[in-house]
Amino acid sequence: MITGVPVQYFLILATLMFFAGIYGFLTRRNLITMLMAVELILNSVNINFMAFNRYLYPHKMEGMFFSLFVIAVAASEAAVAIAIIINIYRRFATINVEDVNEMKY
Amino acid sequence: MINFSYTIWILLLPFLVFLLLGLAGHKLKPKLSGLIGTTGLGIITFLSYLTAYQYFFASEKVDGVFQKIIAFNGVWLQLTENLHIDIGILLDPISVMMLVVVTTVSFMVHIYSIGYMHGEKGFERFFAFLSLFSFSMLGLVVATNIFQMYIFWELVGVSSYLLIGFYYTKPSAVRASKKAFIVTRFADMGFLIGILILSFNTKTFDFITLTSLTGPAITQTGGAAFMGLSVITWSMIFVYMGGVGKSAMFPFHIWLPDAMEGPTPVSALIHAATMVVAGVYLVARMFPIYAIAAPDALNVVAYVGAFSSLLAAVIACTQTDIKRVLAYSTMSQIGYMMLALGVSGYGGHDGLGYMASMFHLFTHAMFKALLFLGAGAIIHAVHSNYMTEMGGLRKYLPITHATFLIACLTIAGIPPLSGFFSKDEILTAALHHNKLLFAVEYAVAGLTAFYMFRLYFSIFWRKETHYHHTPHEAPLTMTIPLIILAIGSVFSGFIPFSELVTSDSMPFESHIEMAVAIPSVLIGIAGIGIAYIMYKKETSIPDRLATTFKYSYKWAYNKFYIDEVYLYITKNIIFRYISTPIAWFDRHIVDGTMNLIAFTTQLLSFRIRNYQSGQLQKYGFVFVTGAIALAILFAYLWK
Amino acid sequence: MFVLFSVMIIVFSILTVTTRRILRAATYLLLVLISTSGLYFMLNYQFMAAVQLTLYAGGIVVLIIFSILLTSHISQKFEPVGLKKSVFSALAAITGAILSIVTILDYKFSASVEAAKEVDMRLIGRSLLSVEYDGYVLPFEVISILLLAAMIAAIIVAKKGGPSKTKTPNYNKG
Amino acid sequence: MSLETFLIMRHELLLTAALLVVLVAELFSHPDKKGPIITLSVVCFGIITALGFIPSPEGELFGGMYVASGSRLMMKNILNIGVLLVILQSVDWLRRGENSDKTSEYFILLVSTLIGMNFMISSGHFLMFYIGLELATIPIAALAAFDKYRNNSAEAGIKLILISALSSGILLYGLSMIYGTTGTFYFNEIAAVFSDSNLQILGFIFFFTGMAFKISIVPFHLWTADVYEGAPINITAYLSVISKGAAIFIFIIVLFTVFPVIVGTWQKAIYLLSILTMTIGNLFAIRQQNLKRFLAFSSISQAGYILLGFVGGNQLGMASVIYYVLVYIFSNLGAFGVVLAVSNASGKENIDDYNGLYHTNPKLSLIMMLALFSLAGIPPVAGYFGKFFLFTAAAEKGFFTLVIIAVLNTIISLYYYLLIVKAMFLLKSETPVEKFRSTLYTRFALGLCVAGIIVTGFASTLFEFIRNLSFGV
Amino acid sequence: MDILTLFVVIPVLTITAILFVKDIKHVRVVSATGMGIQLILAAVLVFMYLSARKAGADEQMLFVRDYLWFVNPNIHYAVGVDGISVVMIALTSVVLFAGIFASWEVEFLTKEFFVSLILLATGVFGFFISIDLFTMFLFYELAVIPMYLLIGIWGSGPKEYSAMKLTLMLMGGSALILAGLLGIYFNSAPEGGQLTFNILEIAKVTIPMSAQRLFFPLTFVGFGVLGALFPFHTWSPDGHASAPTAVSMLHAGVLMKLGGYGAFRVAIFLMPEAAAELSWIFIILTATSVVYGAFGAIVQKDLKYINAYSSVSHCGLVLFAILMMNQTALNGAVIQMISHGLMTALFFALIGMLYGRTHTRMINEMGGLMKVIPFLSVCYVIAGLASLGLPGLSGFVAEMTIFVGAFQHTDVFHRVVTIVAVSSIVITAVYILRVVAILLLGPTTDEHHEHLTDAKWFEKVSVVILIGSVAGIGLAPYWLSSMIGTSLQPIVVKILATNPF
Repeated sequence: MITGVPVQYFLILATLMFFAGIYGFLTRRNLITMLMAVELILNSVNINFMAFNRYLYPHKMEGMFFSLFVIAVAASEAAVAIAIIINIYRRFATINVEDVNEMKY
Repeated sequence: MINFSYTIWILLLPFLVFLLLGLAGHKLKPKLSGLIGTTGLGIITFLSYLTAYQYFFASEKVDGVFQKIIAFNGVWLQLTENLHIDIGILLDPISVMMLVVVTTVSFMVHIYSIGYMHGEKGFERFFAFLSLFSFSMLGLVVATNIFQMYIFWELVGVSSYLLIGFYYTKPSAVRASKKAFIVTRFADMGFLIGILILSFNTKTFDFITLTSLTGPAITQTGGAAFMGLSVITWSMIFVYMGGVGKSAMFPFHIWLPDAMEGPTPVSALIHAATMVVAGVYLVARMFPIYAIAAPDALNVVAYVGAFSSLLAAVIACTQTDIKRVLAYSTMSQIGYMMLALGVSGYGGHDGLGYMASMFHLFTHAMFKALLFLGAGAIIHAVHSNYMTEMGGLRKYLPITHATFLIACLTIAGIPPLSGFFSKDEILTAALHHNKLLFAVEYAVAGLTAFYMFRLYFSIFWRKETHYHHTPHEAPLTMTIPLIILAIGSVFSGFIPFSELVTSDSMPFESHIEMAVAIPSVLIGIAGIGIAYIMYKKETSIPDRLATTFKYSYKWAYNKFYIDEVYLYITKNIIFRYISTPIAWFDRHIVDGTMNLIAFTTQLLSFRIRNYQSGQLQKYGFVFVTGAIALAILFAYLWK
Repeated sequence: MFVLFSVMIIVFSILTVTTRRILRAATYLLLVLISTSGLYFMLNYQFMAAVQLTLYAGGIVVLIIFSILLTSHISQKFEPVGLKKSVFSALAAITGAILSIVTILDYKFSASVEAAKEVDMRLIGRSLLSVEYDGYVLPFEVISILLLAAMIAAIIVAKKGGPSKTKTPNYNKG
Repeated sequence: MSLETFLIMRHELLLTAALLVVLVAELFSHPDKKGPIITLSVVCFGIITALGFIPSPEGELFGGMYVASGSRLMMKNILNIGVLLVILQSVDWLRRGENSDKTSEYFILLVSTLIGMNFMISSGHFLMFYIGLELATIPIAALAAFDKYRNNSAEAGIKLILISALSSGILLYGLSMIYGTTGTFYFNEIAAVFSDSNLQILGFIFFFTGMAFKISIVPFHLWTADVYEGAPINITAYLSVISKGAAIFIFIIVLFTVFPVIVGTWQKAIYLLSILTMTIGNLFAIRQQNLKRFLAFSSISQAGYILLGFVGGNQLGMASVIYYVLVYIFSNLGAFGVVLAVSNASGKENIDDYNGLYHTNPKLSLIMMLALFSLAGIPPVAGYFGKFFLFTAAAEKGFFTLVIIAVLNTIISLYYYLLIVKAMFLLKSETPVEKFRSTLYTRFALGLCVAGIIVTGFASTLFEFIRNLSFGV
Repeated sequence: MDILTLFVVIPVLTITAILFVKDIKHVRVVSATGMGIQLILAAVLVFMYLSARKAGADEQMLFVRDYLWFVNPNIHYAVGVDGISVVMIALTSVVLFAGIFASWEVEFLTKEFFVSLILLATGVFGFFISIDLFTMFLFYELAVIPMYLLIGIWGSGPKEYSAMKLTLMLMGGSALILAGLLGIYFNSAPEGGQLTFNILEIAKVTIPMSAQRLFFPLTFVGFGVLGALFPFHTWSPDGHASAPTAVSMLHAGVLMKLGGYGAFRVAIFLMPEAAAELSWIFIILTATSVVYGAFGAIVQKDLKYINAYSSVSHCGLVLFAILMMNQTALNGAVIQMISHGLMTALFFALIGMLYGRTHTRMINEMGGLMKVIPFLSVCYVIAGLASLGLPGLSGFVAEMTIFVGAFQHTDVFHRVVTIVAVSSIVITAVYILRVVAILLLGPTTDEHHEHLTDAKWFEKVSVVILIGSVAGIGLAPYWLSSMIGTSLQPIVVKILATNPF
């Protein structure tokens, strides 16, 4: 418990981070940076869980465990995504998301 | 009480003959089919005579009134609790009289046709149609209720259609048949509407109930319903519309002259003697209602009749096709009958017009059938319809000539031939009712005499035209009917009609009114005289007259352009301005709307394709904005 | 401390998504993750902080950097983002952020009355292996399947070559 | 682990076992001969599907994280049937040269996603739910990118994984708010304390979008078409049927059990989105030429119809949703089966290529027609019954406007389904698909589909069974 | 198995049998046999029905069988017939039997053709025997869908377009019906209790007025689309023009009757209050249909278009009569359905036969056929006369019953509209005679047509059956009318109980 810092601050921090991630996801052209934006998003969510757990429900550890598993999932997600990105690079010779649009309409 | 149940055979027999000839006719020898048809009709004729005899002379009258006898009646179709269409046989003076007329003329025509139609393709078909017509006409005549009458009315119409179009490969015949059917059909629509209105107000179709003096039609007439006329009046006017169509009254007369495209026996039977008087018969049948409950409608009858008779007589003076002259003459004579009904009152001597009308109907049937059959014999001999191509035929066709002359004299109203008597009664009735109409009829009488003798002189006298091969008298099968009908024309005037057929079925005394009769005879003779001067020899008077009254002549010759008006209405208005636009509207607007919906969907589908751009980040953008929008919507706006 | 971490997090987050050099982006991301673990320390979740540092900062970011090295030039600079795209995205992000923050501030959080549980490794271990209420053995098992599957998936997708080198004809014409 | 636990969890356990068996078999198999592995997998999966029907007790395991109930069991069984069909259908595809080195991986990934779905369906806790969801998504992305030598496949993979990451991020954010306001992840505990404050609704909506993404609800559907088109056909089938079906199942469970308090909110949301979904899906489907893409949009609009069952929040609704998914599995897999068979034989995937198919391959065309009619809801095939019950469920709550919009939408969908029927039956082609004969597996699978399409509708006991296991808000 | 279910089972068995037959000739024979049995069965049913009534059975529906199907939405497979359904079934059997013979020479995909045709018939039979709205609707859609293939594969002209349009419009109609049915279902127990799809059960309650106002138009328009209600009739010209002979016969002859029958059985019978209140709108629409269709037919050049528009007119009359909501008009509506079914089937059969010989349907490309092919021509004339309402043929009976019935309405508006509708008899005459004159009469215009052959035996079978039925009804309508009338009693009682007029 950090004295003087209400839980809302954490939440605002996480929210800003979250939407920074969203912004990144929507604007970065490089597939890998998009992936990084996703990591930002997941990270911000983790902050939320942790802060809630600590501030509001400190007698249980659900938030913390959730964060733990989110990290694990994020790792596997990143692994697969990077594998696919590498494949994309082989096929398209670029990892610019705007060029990966053979299928549309 | 005499059992009249055998009269059912009068209906059944021609129908059976029709079925036999219609279904198996092409397998029979033509002669055999002709024989079957004629024999069948012979039997019916006999039965009709028997009926007439029994009805008029052997059955009991109650209080001197001829009873209406239902010889047979069966429900054909139940419509509502009260309304049901029956098929039955009603015997009363006029129906029995009509039975005689129809069967007689029909029988004559059958015999005549065996000769006339000899060797024609479709001989058996012809007799089948004749049987069908006889069946329909007889059914119409003996109808016990107005709907039965309508049924047979339609059947008569279709038989007429079939017979006019008998020479179906001839375009003019096809056109004529079509025209006849459609014009009468239009009139029949009026009839049907009349029936609907009448039955709605009276809850019955039955003639006996309808015409009963205590019946709903007469007692519950009610006040003015629409445009100052009562419901019953309207219904009777509509019903009369059917009669106008069938009887070729103005303005529905245009089909009749064209109908002459049919074989001549058909013209004689249908378009002269029997079917065309159905309208008269209809009015007579409903007469009590007209006379008591709907006098306005009766006036319509009178004026329409008078006008038609005048119009037709004028046109007849200018036509050169002999059958057309006869057709207009028919129209004119029927106008007479209508007028007679129109000026008649109900009951006793007031009903003189009624009686006269029926009387004239009877005599007219005889002499007009005779005229047509005579014309048939002439055409048969000359192979032309136009009197300009005839002349001096009296020595080639003696029998025809004699009978034709008798007929002409009869129609001209020369005593003591039958036409004189019946016409005289009509004039008398008109005189007592309406002087104007009386005057018109006098004029028509003169015109009639004139054009008939114009015809007669042009055909049988005048200069002899050069014929390709010498005309010769028709075979016996054709001349015998001529002779029989001539006898009928001569003597039928002596039948005491006023004791048999009257408006209230109660006999009354009638006598010749000399004040009317003598001038009418004189006018007739005058007409003959003028015709004699103009057409006995080859003169230039007709041509000069025609040039003097150029426009009137032209108008009359062209039948006052009524045909053209109709043509305009049908061709332009119905086809061009109603149907074509409707068809266009349907294809382009109604269907177009449906297609438009489909097209809009397609277009919309095309327009929104850019949302599926293949750009992952745009997808993400939509995703995120969607989520945010939903959140705003449901967290704040629409909670 | 909180202010420091939060400023770092926010600044580096924004830098991550705006910098035009890819490797710098990765570095900024690393910094964000590290500062986050600092936050976890502050919150007294040492275990999580450690996990964050090792797994996240250590594992994932390294993975990312590897892939960057595989697919890009280090010095590669991005073309600037299209204006329309960035404005709209920013608009969406800002709207979302404002919405969330307003909503969060609107809500009255009520702290639990129960006593806080001291989070030590033993407790974590026990919870992780417990089959009782608030035990996490099942997710633990399942996540192992996930990791296995992800591994296989990554290998199968990224693996080069194979028996047939022939490119299958591309039938699809969108 | 007691026998009862085993019985309750047998789907997941058996699948895990199968996964391991295949893995082991892979180790011992000859690299060039994958036939035995295919047979082994099919047999294994057949057995699992059959075992799934053994009745089992209801109950909660792991302190309520794992919930077993009749309806969830049934959902799993339904998915099993679908997966069995997919596996049967993909045998031909797997035998193609370029896939022969990935046979066992294919099965492993497929089965692992199924395990994820099963856990997701059985979850009583959002952590289980989340992990299940991810387990059901991540390997699919790899599967979508399975055809490594096709650009489209790779594109499909990256699109799927990135957008799903975004979606799960948003979902998690929503979940964090739900957690923050309720203090728990257990379904039943959340349901007890949930209210309709703005933050909770915000959290719910974010959670909702994550689910909507899985079910491809407009406007969260945009990935669908591209991924469906790019992925190998059997994966597309899997995505459109199994993955979507699982998401629908858990979604309805979550909505009905966790969020009954805010039923008004999600009713409105689903009302709105279902109209959007079916309309947009239909509008896009009209113009498609590629059959996979076409079926993608068709499946989007199907999702819109399915939402009709949600909207009432009633027992009939839930029953009809489950029932419809079952019907949809047979119908859509029937259609995909034909597309896959034709594609394997000729490489043709466009609607034009199907011109005159009836004259060369009448049976396939008939199956396709049946499947499409079932999708369109034409009697007497099962789709008709399914749609009817969905509409009935919505009408029961008085949503007649929605029903009318939906039935009008079925007209549009009938139009494009008929386009394919038209191509197969009415049109003629210079170069039709050659006459061919598929393998026993494919024919068996298609036979099952046809049987399903025909029988499911008439078998009222089936619907009754589902209905008795369903519940309302 | 009860006799009614047999009507569905026999076609299904026939289809199965066809599937197992190899030879094209045998396909025809099997179809003809199956449908012959069906025809006999229909005759048996008529006989059974009449004798049951005579024996004093006075329930509304006879031979009722009810099997619970889906327990919860309370869906039953319930069948039962009254006089109306019986005659409709008889009509279907006759037209179908004739249709089989009319399509004797289908060469292309013969097996599939007969399967689709009989499948369609299955739907129609099922529809007429159902008294449960669910099964009724099921069969209804079942009947509509095979049309797509039948027109699309075996049709002519812009067949794909027509088939699509027809199917979509009809399914659009059925979409509305579906919504209407659900509405009825959920209002079938306004005072609590088990909701039901059973028509007889629903008829016992009064559906709340607010619901009726919504669902009556839905149901009526929905069925009206199939009954060619203006302005939803445009599928009819295109569809008929493109359809093969037997399909046109069956479609115009039978399928369009589903619309009228449904509008009457479902819309009017179950929701008479709203019907009475809203009928004026539809009366105007249907009266427009009647006149408009007839006018539309006048200027058409394609025989099938003429007949399609004529069908719009005649079927409009059916709906018109139904809306009049009195016993006589309803009676007329049913007779008109049968009559139109028979004669329009006859028309389409003849047109098909003409087309088979001359390879054109444009009337101005033909002429004077009477001389060449007298049998067909005479039959055409008879069909035409039936269509224009000649006494002695069925059209007259139907039209007169309708007109008289409609005119008995106490409301002036209804009577005036009736007069408008009456005018159609003239317009009908115009277009019928126009066709007859151009097509059959006059000299033969095309020398290629001078050596056409007249009807073959199977064509004669087809035509004679239909003409026989048309004439039979026309000559002796009493038994038919009274059979229908008896069955209408309970319906009319329900309708009149609420009728403000």
